[in-house]
Amino acid sequence: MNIENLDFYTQAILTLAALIGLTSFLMLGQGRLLRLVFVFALQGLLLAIATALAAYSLNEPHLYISAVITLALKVFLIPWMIRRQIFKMNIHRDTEALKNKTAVMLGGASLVVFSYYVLHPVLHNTPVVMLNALATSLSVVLLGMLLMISHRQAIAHVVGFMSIENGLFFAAIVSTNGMPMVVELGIAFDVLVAAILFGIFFLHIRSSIDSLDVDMLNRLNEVDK
Amino acid sequence: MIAVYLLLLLSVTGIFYFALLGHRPQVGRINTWFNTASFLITVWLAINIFLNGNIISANQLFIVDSFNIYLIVLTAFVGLTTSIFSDAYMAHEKEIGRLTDKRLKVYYAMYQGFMLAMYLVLVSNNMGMMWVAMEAATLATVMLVSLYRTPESIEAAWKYFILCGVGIAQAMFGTILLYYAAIQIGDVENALLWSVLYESAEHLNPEIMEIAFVFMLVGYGTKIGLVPLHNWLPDAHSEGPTPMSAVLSGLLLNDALYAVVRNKMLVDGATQSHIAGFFMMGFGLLSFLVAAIFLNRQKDIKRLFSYSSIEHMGLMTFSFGLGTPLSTFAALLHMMVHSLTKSAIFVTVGHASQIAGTQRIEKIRGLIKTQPTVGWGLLIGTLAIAGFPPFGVFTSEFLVLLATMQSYPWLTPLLLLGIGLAGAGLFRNIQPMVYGKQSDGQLPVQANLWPVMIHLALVLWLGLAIPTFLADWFSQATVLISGSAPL
Amino acid sequence: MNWLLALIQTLLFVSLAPLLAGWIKFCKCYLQNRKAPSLFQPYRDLWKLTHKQPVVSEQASWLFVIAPYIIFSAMVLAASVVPLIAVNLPTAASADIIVLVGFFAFARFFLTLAGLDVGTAFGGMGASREMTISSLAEPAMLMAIFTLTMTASSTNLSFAIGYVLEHGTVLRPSFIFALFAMILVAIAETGRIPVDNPATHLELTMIHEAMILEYSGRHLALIEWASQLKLMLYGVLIANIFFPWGIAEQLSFSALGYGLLNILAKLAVLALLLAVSETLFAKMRLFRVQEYLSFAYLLALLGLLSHIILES
Amino acid sequence: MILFLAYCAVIFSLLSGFLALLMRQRNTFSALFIYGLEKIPKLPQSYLQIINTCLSEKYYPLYLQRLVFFLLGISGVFAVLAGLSILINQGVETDQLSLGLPWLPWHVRFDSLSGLFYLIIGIAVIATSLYGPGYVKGYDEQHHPFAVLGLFTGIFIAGMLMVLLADDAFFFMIAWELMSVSSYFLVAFQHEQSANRRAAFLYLIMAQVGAMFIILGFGVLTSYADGYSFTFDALRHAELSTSWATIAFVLSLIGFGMKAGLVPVHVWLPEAHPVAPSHISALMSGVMLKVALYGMIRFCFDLLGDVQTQWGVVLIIIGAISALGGIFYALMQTNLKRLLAYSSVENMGIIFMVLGLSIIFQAQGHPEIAALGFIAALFHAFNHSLFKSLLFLGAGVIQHQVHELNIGLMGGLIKRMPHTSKLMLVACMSISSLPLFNGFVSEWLAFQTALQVDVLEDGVLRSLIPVAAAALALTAALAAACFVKVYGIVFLGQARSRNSEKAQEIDDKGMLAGLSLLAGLCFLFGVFPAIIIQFLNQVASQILAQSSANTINIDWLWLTPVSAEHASYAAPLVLMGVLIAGAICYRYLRRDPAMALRKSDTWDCGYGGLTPRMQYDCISFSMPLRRIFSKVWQIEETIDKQQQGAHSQQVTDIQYQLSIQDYSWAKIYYPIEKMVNHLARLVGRIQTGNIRVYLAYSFATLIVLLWMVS
Repeated sequence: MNIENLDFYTQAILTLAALIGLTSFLMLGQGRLLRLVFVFALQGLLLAIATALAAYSLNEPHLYISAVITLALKVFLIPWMIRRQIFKMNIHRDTEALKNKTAVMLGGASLVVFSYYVLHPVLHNTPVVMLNALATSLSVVLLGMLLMISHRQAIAHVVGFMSIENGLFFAAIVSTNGMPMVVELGIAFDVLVAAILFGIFFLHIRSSIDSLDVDMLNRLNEVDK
Repeated sequence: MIAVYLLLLLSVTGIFYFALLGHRPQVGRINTWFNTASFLITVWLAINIFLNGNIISANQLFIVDSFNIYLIVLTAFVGLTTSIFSDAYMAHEKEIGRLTDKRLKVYYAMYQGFMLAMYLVLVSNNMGMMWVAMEAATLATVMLVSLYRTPESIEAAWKYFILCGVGIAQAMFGTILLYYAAIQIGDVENALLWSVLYESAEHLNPEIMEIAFVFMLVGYGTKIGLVPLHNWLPDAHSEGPTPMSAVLSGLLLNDALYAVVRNKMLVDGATQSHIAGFFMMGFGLLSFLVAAIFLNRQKDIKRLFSYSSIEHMGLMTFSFGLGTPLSTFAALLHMMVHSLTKSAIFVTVGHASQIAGTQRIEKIRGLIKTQPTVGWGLLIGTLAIAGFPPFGVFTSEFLVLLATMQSYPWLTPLLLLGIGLAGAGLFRNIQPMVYGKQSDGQLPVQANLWPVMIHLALVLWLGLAIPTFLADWFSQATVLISGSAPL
Repeated sequence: MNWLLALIQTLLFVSLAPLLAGWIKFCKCYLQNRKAPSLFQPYRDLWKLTHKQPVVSEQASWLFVIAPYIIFSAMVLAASVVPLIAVNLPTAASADIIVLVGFFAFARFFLTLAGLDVGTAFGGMGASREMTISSLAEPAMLMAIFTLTMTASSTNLSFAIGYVLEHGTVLRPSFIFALFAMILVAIAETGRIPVDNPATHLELTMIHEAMILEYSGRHLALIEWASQLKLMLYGVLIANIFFPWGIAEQLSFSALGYGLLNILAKLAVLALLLAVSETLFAKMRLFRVQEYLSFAYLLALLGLLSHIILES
Repeated sequence: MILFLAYCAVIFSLLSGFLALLMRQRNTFSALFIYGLEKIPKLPQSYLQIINTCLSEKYYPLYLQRLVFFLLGISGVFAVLAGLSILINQGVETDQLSLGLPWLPWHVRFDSLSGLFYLIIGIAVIATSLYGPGYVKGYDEQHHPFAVLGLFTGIFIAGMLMVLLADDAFFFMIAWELMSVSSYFLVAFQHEQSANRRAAFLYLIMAQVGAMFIILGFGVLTSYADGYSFTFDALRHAELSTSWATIAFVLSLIGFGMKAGLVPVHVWLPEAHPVAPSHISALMSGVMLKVALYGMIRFCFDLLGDVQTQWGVVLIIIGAISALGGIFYALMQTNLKRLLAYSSVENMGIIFMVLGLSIIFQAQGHPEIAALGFIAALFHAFNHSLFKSLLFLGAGVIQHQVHELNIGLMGGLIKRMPHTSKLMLVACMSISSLPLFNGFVSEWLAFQTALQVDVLEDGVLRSLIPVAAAALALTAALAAACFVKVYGIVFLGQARSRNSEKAQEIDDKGMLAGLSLLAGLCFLFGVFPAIIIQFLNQVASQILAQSSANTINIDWLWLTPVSAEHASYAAPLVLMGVLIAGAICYRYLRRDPAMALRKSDTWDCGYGGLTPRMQYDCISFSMPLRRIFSKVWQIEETIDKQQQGAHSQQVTDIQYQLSIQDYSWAKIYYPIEKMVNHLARLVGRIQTGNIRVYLAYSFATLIVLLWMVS
């Protein structure tokens, strides 16, 4: 079945899914921290819209709450905090030269394919939107990990981590119309605390190795020099 | 059920109390009191369970059954004894000025927070909430790992944070898939309730459940410390304060494994196959062997024992994966004896490193001469953890070996190799620390070794005879997990 | 009656031993164109020695003093169990051939200890070499014996001999091997040329003499007598096991007398052969003895295997 | 009732162990005592005196040690009683203790096999407890706390006894490991020298690995037993296929062989035995190895049931290697206790060899001859426990008096330590299997068994067994050489060091009593072997279900395996003969008083100046054998001469160094160690310390798993 004969909600969700996936790619290729954070905020925004949309069309009121939470956390609070950190540490100018960017990009693309390949046999008997949405969110999660693997800036790691959270959240919204409220609140709380902790850690790391390059965090290892 | 609420409430109050008044003198004592209270509550709970059987709270949010009750009591108990130890330990740390009041505040508050998370993981019937609690446990302990603010501790904490965060996120994805599979069979309200899912496990979509289990295994497995996801574990154990290492090894790993097993029960029900078991066996065996080899190259005493933790968690994962009644029984027993023994060992290790003023193995010598109690405690504990009778660890390892011999005889040589390597690795490091001439500059410290003695006594008791109520719980849990009772 | 006979046989054994030694000397001298001492010279020597006052080193301990008596009585006991002129004597049952080897070991044990007791270089040297050679020779001897005992399925000497007797002259390859092995071992064990030279004193090559260098008087007499007994024992073993014909089976006077003559004749021949070989061969270097003995061992092994493979 | 005796033995040994813990508690007791005085004021003055002396600084440790060893002795007595009574009324006692796993209480079974080994342990323990107090007096409490020694000695003995009682795999393993671990602590008792620590480490690791093998052996049986039950009854009825039975046998052989010290897994033995306190090494070498033998017999004959020929062949070959290897290495040792340890390897080798013979005959369907071999093996085990304990205790006395274990530095002790030297002479004669002593009888029986080879059809076996017998003969001869060297160098000749010049006879009666007990038994059972052999018959009839009553007919005088035609041995007659002959010539030659001995200098060939350094010592004594069998050892021999003068003809100084290494180290153990370290280095590489790599790991894991499930 092709996209014409789907209802508007589904079309919109699919579009959003595509956009979210796109944002992940943008982050993956992004060398400048400020832009990275900006794209992350964008992803959060798309997520919030998706949530609100789901809440509206499936009229599940509790999704509004999570939409609001998402908006507050992922679009404003966390990006703002990270920005502050970046400016405080005065690293908003330096860019990270990614090694073999194209390879990473191709890897990301193949990850998307892979997530479809994984989920396809599973979801054959479910509406296609589920498949696409889940596949997208899975690929967002994987892309987030790839982001963390390929970037050396601690900030980038945080952003990757958060985008993984986004992926999860999106999956929860589209596939299951959100988790039970208690769980959602719990997740939101965890994310918040995590963000705060990251803030603290930047300072510590900065003070200990006076840089945020995680490759320099390699005192503890098991390799014989 | 009130007991459960009381337990959680107590820990919450603990958090706030210490967050505000954590700098007071005697704070360690107070922490001990808090834990004593929770321990008593859990005992009360246990008696309830023993008399009236399993309970599920009215809102179905909490469950206490024969599987988790003994873990709850164990958690409370280890929390208690460790708090006794940490009182003495932290006092000494404060003396030598490694810690300030502010950090002590954090320490004690987070201690309670960690206990809260542990209890929550154990009692929660809602898989989502279990996940939340697990994440909370990570967040609580991260601050403790970086308590000393040394570059190493920061680095360790960061790795711990990132790796476990990512891992736990994957577990979340698994949970979402589980939820998804659950709502396929209707009943959206209780779709995440373990008790409900366990009843209707066979209706769940097997493919989805398999993928979900993969995510959960990788996610929670990171916390269990399965190779190759284990890398955070030695760092976190070795750089944090020793009481932290004790509870990490003794409790956190157990609870992560507990979560995996809970999910495995659902997956097995859904797939009616042994695939989850195979995954667990593979990971378990790999972790067991690799950790056993790592034991042979350690220079830091706390790293040493954190690798031994990985090894034992691997063994447990393996024998849960085997899935026969015998092996399941063994694994349940091993969870208990391992956390008792390991936390006891970390207590002695903490004192040992304070005696020598360092954690480097080659700097610590002749403990028996400097402070016989610590030396013997360390030696006996190591014997116990290396699986020598009459300590309980031997019992479970014995059962695991026999169970393996019954189901997969060709795997036994690997187990044999692992146990031999592990024993060699432990003793080639421990023996010179305990025996021989003491290295200069080693001074006896004011140590409280009651926890060690109690723990080892318990482990000894479990090795010689398993008390009836415990045996009942174990066999009920075995029935729950593997379908039939051991023999 | 039987016990009395056994006693007589033993006494005969003990009394004839010096005569055999004398006879060997006699033959050797004859073969080497020397004027021979009388056949009874060994008796004279023993007599003289027993009437001399023994001198004992201050370093010596009680063990040094009692060793000769133990050695001698062990040999006498060995003599009592080996059928000389008659089989089926009661003493033979009290100890079989393995015990006989045990007796030799017993004597050797004390001889070597006595050699070590005084703490001279010579004593230690002799003891060390004696134990070395014997530890090589003993297994070879046992192997040779096993060949016999497995054929007769008995380690009891008189039964074994009886078995050989009643089966008449059967040409057994195993016995031929065993015989040669036995002879080689006997030469080594009794310290004859080419392994050791009984005629020497104070040479760096000597073995037996080195151990008893400190002995004098009656002690020396006992030890000499014991070694003569040992020589005769080996001779009788070889003679009666491999050529048992003529030994008395029923205890009539004629039979016994006949047996006595027989054994004397056999021993005389064996001694002659020994004398010839001692005249022909020269003494070997110590570290060539191993080759000699391993050859004996090989022969014994061949005998055993040929018994197992060819004769069953 | 009999079980009660057996339990008493265990309990008393444990008691003595825990009593030893009170070594440091003197003050507590005196405090208690004072408190008690207030409570009961009117106590007779005499009691007060007694208690005061007991609690005084000086006497408390002494009395406590005495008491501890006394309890140990009691336990030994109980063990002997239990063993004898079960052997006499040849029943089987079973019981269950409510310990262990919930569905499996500890099963206890006490039959004549256990009884025999109870007897062995009991005798050794009694001797030790007589010997102990005098020996431990030397340790100072600060560095070598008696509490540790006593505690672990008690547990060690209790563990061994429990192994004999165990009737299910779980209880057996617990007891077994208890034995190993406690003896580990005893080996590590004097842990100042790094050599001792190394020995202890080696011992512990090998013990653990061995135990694992044994567990696997049981595992094979359980997986065939009905209901996965670990009780020996269930294991007995397990129906195994031939191949699995063989696997089980091999596993158990490795496991028990490691404890019994068979080559090449013997290496812990010569390291551990020398460093333990002497009475402990006596127990370890004299008794613990026998417990390993017990395990082997129990597993192989009792649990596995129908034995197979090739097992016997394996046992014979391994036994022969161990026997020869053991004695060859023993010959080259200079440390007395090391030498004894290696000779233990040799004796265990002999025992396993004979056991192999018995297996072969059993499998080939000649149960009576099998019983004969079985009896020979058990009897040799019994004898070995006697004379090896005696030798180790004697070595302890020597170490105690000479402060030296290097044979090369001793000499002439026969004059300074008359009693010890006599007792050790008995031991040396027994172990070099001379007639009239117990070692000879068992080897004689072994030979008799081997000579039954004619009943077999298989040509290979028929040719293998005699060769094995020849190996046995060689072993015996070399053993004689070895112990001539020991006795001759240690006790005879002149002192080779100042220590041995100053050595005195031990003054402690108890130590001598311990030695004399064992020596007496060695002689007794050498002359009247029938006493033990009839017990062994019971064991054979219970284990092999085949009494050899008509194979060996037993009366006090004659020992006739198979038939009187075949062979017979009457030790009492031999004894009489020796006595008569000796007495006659002694009497006859000594009659003339004018012929009394004359003391004079040793004859020095007229050169003068004999010095002790001119004697043969242990290295030179074994030189010819070293030359002949030079391939057996890893010998490094260096002679460097300092020469000077014209054409550097004149040798001023000679340095001689000799080091003899065990091949199995170079060939097996060092490579293993190297491999482990290398492996660890390789595996260490996966932990690079870079977090992105770690993330990549978990990423890859996830991908792979997902790919696997879909």
